[in-house]
Amino acid sequence: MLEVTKLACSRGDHRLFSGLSFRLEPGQILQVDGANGSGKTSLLRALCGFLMPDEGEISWGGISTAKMEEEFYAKILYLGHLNAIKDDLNALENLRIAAGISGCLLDEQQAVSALQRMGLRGRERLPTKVLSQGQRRRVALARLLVNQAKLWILDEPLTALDVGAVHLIETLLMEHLARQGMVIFTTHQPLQVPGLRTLSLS
Amino acid sequence: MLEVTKLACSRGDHRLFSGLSFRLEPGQILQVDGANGSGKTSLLRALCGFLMPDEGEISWGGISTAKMEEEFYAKILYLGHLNAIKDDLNALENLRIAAGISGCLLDEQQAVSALQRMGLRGRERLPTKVLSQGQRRRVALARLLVNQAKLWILDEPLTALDVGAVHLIETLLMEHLARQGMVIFTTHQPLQVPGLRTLSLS
Amino acid sequence: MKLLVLVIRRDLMLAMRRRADVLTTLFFFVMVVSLFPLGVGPEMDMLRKMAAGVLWVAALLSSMLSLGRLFATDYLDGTLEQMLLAPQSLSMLVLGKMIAHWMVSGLPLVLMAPVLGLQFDMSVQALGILIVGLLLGTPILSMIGAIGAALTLGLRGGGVLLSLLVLPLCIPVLIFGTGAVEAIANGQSVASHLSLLGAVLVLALVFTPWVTAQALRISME
Amino acid sequence: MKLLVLVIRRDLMLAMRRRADVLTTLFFFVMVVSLFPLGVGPEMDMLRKMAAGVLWVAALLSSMLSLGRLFATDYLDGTLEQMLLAPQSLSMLVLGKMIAHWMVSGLPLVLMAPVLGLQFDMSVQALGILIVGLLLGTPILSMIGAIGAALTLGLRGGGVLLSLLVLPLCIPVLIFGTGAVEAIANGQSVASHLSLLGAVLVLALVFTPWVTAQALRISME
Amino acid sequence: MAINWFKYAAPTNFYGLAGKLIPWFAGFSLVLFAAGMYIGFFVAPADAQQGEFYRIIFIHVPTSILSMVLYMVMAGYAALGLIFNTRLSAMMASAIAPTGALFAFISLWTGALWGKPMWGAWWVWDARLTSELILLFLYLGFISLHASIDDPRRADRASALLAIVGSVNVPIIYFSVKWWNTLHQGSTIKFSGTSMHVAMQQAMFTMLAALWLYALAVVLARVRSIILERERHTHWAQEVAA
Ligand code: HEM
Ligand SMILES: Nc1ncnc2c1ncn2[C@@H]1O[C@H](COP(=O)(O)OP(=O)(O)OP(=O)(O)O)[C@@H](O)[C@H]1O
Ligand SMILES: Nc1ncnc2c1ncn2[C@@H]1O[C@H](COP(=O)(O)OP(=O)(O)OP(=O)(O)O)[C@@H](O)[C@H]1O
Ligand SMILES: [Mg+2]
Ligand SMILES: [Mg+2]
Repeated sequence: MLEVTKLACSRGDHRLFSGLSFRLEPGQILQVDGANGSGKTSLLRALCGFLMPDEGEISWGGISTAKMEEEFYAKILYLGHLNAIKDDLNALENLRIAAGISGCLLDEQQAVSALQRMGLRGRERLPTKVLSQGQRRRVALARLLVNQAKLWILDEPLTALDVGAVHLIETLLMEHLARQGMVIFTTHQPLQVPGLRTLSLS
Repeated sequence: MLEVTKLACSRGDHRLFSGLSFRLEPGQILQVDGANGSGKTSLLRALCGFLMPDEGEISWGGISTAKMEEEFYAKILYLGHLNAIKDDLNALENLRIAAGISGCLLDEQQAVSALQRMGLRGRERLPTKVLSQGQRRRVALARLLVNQAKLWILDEPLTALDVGAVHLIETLLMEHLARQGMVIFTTHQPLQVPGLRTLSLS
Repeated sequence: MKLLVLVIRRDLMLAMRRRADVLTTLFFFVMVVSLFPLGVGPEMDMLRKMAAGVLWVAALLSSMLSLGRLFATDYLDGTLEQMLLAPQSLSMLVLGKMIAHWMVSGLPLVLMAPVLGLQFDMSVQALGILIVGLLLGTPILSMIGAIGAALTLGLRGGGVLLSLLVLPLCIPVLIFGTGAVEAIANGQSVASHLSLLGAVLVLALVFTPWVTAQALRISME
Repeated sequence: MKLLVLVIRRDLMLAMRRRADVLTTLFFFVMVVSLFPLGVGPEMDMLRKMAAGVLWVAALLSSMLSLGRLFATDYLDGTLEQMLLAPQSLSMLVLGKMIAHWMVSGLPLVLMAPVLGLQFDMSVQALGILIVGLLLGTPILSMIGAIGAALTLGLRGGGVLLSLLVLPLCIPVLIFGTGAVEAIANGQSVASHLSLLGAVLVLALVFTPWVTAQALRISME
Repeated sequence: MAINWFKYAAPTNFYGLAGKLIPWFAGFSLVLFAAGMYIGFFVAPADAQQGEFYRIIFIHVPTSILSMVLYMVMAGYAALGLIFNTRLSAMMASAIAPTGALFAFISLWTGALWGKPMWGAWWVWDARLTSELILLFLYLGFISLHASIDDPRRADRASALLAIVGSVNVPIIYFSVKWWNTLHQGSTIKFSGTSMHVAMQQAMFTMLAALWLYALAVVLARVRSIILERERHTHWAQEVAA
């Protein structure tokens, strides 16, 4: 489905990677590996179209993603370094709005149960600015539970999470893969998911 | 030296912890442990005086830290969730200014060698906004190398760092302890430092 | 369409959470208008003549002031990335944000203007035209301003740069708006001024959301 | 003292990193001043009368606008936490930030004012007094504004506090400043106005850094 | 004469072409400038009403006209760059901006100098004057936006969008200002061009041509340095620099 051929990206004068090629089929999961500054985030952002690659092609089902635009966006879920939550809204409102923007309207019950599964019981109606760093990340991750996207693009999803939450994320990834979803992600912490492939950016 | 007695903190209506007591002597290191939202950050911020505890006493060498003010600040180095670096300045300028504010003026050579030890060789003169997440954290952590503070208060110092950098931080902590320094920190990743004590916030 | 409503509701909700910001814009407007008599002196004749101009300039400045926040907060916390990845039309989403911005920062000014106009001893007729002009003009300010806000995203000193980019573009609105009040004071017809304002409003409604969406994509790179 | 120099150098460096930043504050000032004739009409007589008022209000507005950045960016990226933990006097540090702010946003306005005054056909004498007044007054605006900027940090309702506190406090400055120009135009002595401005400046220098430091500590909690 | 335009759309090729053209433009510009000055000061008679002061139009009018023309050219290049993603057009746009701003500034400056003896005031809020001032602001906005963005690609595209929006607005601004002004003040002295002496016209057109060529030369020179800066990591740029 997702196919990357001979991709090359640079930032400033600095060539991050070149000649990068890989394929991702339904049910597959790929970890992008590399030291700090090796270009993992840049790769994921190039996949989303935020960053124009110097060379190479990114295609989805044979069609270039740059041409698909909105059609491609409907297929992906991107979670970056930033949580994309509003400090002044509570977890519930944040989740419902985020879902709405990515095209699926939630009722309150669905949102509450997603948040509770993420371990935020009793914190659903606090403004997110008072939440702890890990709780904020959990609110952002709750989007994984309410989304129909086929391809998850996750940039260090485990940041600030405690051990329990890391296990939960592992479970979520496995469920998604079992539904024939695809995942491409980065992390500096070990993650136990069967069938994990890694792509090293030296 | 640092002595905490019967400390209680609450945020909103929520009691985070109470009756917390511990001592930290020169050469000792303490990891504050607990799930997301258990109050680790709040405890560290209370130590710095950013947060007024409900009850209890924090003292340094027998004197209440609330009364010492600037005198106490000269003894500590705090590194929070935020990196405290300026996007528009480069790593070198950021480090020199941060050091200057905390009271020790650096010449360029010292700053460069600290940054290089943090693995930022060749990145010293890029505006930090173009650096990767991990590189930005490294710039913030470079302050550990150029500071005379006795007590390090580190909130999740390992965020976004790759494996190499985690080892480096372990080394730095051990060196600091060998100099009779003290460390109190939080993390969700395992850290190998001999003599590590943990304090659990259930 | 659902997206439009969602975005408007979201931005209004955020504004209500931070009622302080809304009040500040309004307060700024009131202060600027009230500072003038202090700076210029209390001669009623002169004040009456400058009333429309002062009110319009104050409206322009205070909507400029709140424009900085239009995309900047969404940009900083990563929400904007998610919006750019929305599987619906980005122009629609941008239009929603423009409408919400106007409801929060333009509409209150329009409602406040009559009270301030009285301070300057404006006639009821002139006040009426002023309000109609503001009603047509302030949405244009929000929409043109949005382009500037999108172009200056993430730039240091963005706020001031934003004003530099947007103010020259907004000058026709200012001139038509004050022109209408002037015309009524001189007993001329106001229709032409107001219909020009209306035309500019329609043009802006059609083009600015798309232009702003492009600007956002450019800024995000 | 070293800290003072360090902080001033740091803030100037940050401002200089984008040459456009300083220039845009200035352009904003120019734009505001130029907008008024557009709103009010081109009659020279009226323009000459309002010149000093317009210039002062514009200076007030543009230094207000740039005040937003004074502490907010440091707050958001965590630098302010580190500053509060500095083992030196926080007032000194705050004073450094005020001075840098004035050098970046106040001083250029003062230098630009004569050119704009000419647009309004002001006399050379009046211009001279205007400049002296601005030279004494703009630092006060930066210093009083800093208190407001510190209070708005993170505090709920801070935005309103800023306007409520700062603008009224700045009004005396405005009145003394324009009063001096008025006095010279009417052939009266300007000494009393200017010496009052000078007295306010000294008072502000002594008290505002300390007050701002306290406000910062309150906001940080 | 068949020129392969696409060949010159590549910055590297254009660099060479521009290098060859600049001396010609600069040379002709100098010659015409000298000629224009000569006609303007020694051939053209003093004006009946305005005496010697009027000679400032030989600078004032060409710069005023060029400042407006250059804005449209700049916006045109910006649009080309945005639509076809050609790097050279964006570079041309950003090379034109400073010259345009300079001309707008000179127009204002000479106009103000002239206004003092003519109208008794440095500045009058007249339609042409005001829209020229706003034009200067538009140029400055373009330049500052470009300067504020580090990434050259984003800078090009963002400022191109601004230039296009501005060019749509320029006519609106011009007419709105004109209208605003004529509604309550028509007393501004107008200097009609119809009765102009032939030598005056010759001087003015010669100066116009001279300044055109000057603008071309300067813009091309600026484009060359922009190309070098953007391509500083390529082999050929380093060879050229060495
Ligand atoms: C700061 C002051 C001034 C500015 C900004 C200014 C601006 C301009 C502009 C933009 C044009 C070209 C517009 C067009 O061709 O319609 C122009 C042309 C011209 N200006 Fe000025 N001007 C100023 C002062 C003056 C003064 C004081 C005079 C003489 C009394 C004057 C006489 C002319 C003439 C004769 C032209 C030739 C073009 C024509 O006849 O339409 N200008 N000026
Ligand atoms: N203008 C520039 N000039 C030179 N290098 C740049 C420029 N902009 C970005 N870079 C470099 O590009 C790289 C970007 O890396 P990216 O953010 O993709 O890394 P990452 O693999 O996600 O790292 P991390 O693990 O730290 O998140 C960094 O090494 C950064 O220093
Ligand atoms: N106003 C409030 N009302 C109720 N609870 C609050 C309020 N403000 C903060 N809290 C709670 O206080 C706790 C603050 O936790 P803190 O940030 O200290 O956690 P932490 O241990 O650092 O967590 P993490 O590992 O996620 O960083 C959170 O559980 C948060 O939900
Ligand atoms: Mg990264
Ligand atoms: Mg924490």
